Amino acid sequence: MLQQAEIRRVLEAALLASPEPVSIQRMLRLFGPGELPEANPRQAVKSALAEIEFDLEGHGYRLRQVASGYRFQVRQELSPWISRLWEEKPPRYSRALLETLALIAYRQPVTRGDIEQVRGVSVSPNIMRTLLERGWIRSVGHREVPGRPALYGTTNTFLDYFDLANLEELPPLAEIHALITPAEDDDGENDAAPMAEEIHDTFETELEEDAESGLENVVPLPTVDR
Amino acid sequence: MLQQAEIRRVLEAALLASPEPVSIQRMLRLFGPGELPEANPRQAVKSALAEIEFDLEGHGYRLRQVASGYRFQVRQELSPWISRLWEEKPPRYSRALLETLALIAYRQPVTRGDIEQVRGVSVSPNIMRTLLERGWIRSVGHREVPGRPALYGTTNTFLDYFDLANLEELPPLAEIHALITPAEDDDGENDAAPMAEEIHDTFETELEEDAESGLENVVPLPTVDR
Amino acid sequence: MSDDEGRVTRLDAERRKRRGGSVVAIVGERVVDELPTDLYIPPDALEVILETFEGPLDLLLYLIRRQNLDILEVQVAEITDQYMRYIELMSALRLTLAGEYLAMAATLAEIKSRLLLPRPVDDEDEEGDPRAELIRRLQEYERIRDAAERLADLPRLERDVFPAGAEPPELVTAHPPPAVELKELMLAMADVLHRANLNRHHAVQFEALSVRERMTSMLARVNAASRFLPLEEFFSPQEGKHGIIVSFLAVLELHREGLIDLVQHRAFAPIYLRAAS
Repeated sequence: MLQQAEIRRVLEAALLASPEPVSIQRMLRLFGPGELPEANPRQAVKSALAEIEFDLEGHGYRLRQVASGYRFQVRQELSPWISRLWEEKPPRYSRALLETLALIAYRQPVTRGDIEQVRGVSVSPNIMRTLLERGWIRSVGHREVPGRPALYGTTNTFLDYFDLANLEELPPLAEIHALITPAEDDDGENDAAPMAEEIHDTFETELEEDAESGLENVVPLPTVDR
Repeated sequence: MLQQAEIRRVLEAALLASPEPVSIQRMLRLFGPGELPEANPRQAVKSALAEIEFDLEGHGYRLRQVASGYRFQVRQELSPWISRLWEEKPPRYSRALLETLALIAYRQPVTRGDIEQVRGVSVSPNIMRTLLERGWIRSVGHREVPGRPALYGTTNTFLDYFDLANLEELPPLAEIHALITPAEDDDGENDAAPMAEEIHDTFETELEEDAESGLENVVPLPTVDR
Repeated sequence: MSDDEGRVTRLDAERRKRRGGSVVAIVGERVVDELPTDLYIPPDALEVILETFEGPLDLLLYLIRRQNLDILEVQVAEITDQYMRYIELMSALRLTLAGEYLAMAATLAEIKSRLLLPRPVDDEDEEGDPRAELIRRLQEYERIRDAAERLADLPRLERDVFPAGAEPPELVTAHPPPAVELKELMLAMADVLHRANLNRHHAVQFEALSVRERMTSMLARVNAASRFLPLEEFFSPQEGKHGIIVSFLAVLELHREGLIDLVQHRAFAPIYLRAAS
């Protein structure tokens, strides 16, 4: 069996050598029979990762868990220096693309028709193609209505790209004020917004809390018409 | 002016973020005016690099100077583990090969003809070659009939691989018969085929019972007629 | 999500502009601070402004927010008039005007006319407000628009997040042979035995037919041969017990039917057979 220090060395080397995030599953497969403690190999890997993370305190990079696994990444506060390594500007995305992506992320699974309904304009095929080519969205099935339109959802590649571990980490959607109750605070900012119910398990709990605290004006999200 | 520790953090981040080696020249350009000691900026960078190198003692990667600059590199001795990141999953053996191996293990010594007789189909020479190359079977003699076919048996390598001390440790055929008993009333369907897990569990339990009872319940195989 | 302060993105700027901030558009070197109320705008500047709208809902939201109104307090008549003027401008500038803009104009006009009509007193609930559906759509779109802005602000690869990597070592290419577990071997054996059992059943079932078949082939051999053939030539050990029994039955049957002659010179001597003469 390998020493804990040995396991750490292998893991940090693997994290650096791999061009994409490494899942625990894949880390476990790096070791041969008998190299990890048989009782709980996963635990051994996890505690080695915890040690690695701890040791990087004060260094220029850190261990981060994103959707498809773990990766080392440069600390955010060093970005101003590090971005000087690249001459080219990072790609920019149009509002149309970002709105489409946001709809797919928050309302998945959705069809192109759903997206058009909310945005009020037709979705250009180019946008869908770009999103598919970047691997950010994928077709997850079809809605059983005439024409069987494709349903889209986001991928782990999308989450990895935006430095997210899961959909719950997406910024919360804004709150909606009911028409009958004039909004108390209407400065146009949407700060204390609850999570969208589709993406957050605790939404119902929060609703209950809201009801208790007298915040009567939280209404359920309007659903995308089908 | 940045602290020495700050300079180190920026440099290690840059070395890790850059896809290619980073020259001292390029490192110097990462810093804004006044961030490096004006007297000898190059010296500041170099001593930060020396510190980084020193600190990586005992880690899975190290700082290395190559022609076009510096880069981090995973230590060569970790190659056996790291290589597994790119390893394809090993293919699986065919049903035919496993059945052939099982027959040789339980019915040794046997000829290829014997195996074909029981399996009802011919045994491909590839299968025999694979088993011979893997060192799991060997020719132990010839049957004195026309053509003098080779008789095969298993090897110590076979026993070692399956973690058996000797052939008696193979699960007795009684258990295997027990597995197929449900199908004995036989409508020609294999529907009652138990799951692998269940089978495994059955084996273990029954193996223990066997050990206690001195393997009394071993039933003779249906013999292959010669 | 860690610190994202200090990062100013294009969308930040855009958001500021929408929420009554300073910059509306930059045309060449000139910064256009506000949409002139008299609607006289240098045509190329207006084009830039109008083109930034992502559709009728986006334009409507802009008009509402420009008056610092809450969506819920929309003055439909007022907004409709403004909207129409923008639409006219857009078509005057020959901007490709999506059909959705015109559809929205029709919707607004309809709501406006319904609001002008006297309403029954008891029709006070939300259902009765013709603005309800429009407001619902505006709110829904605004949420997604805000979500898109936040998405754009998230730290992301290529811009804010830089994954760390190092040169991998020289790889050892190993092609591990397939792994086999003992239980797989057991399963394979179980299958073989199971199939062997099935075969036995079938053999018994089709025995009669086998005998007929064997008789035919034996007869063919006997007839082709111009001499006596030793009986044991018809018994092949490879065929196993069943085969031998089938052959034996076939010989008896052929003899009974008078198709062959059996010859034995003395007791325990080899038996020969030949075609019946």
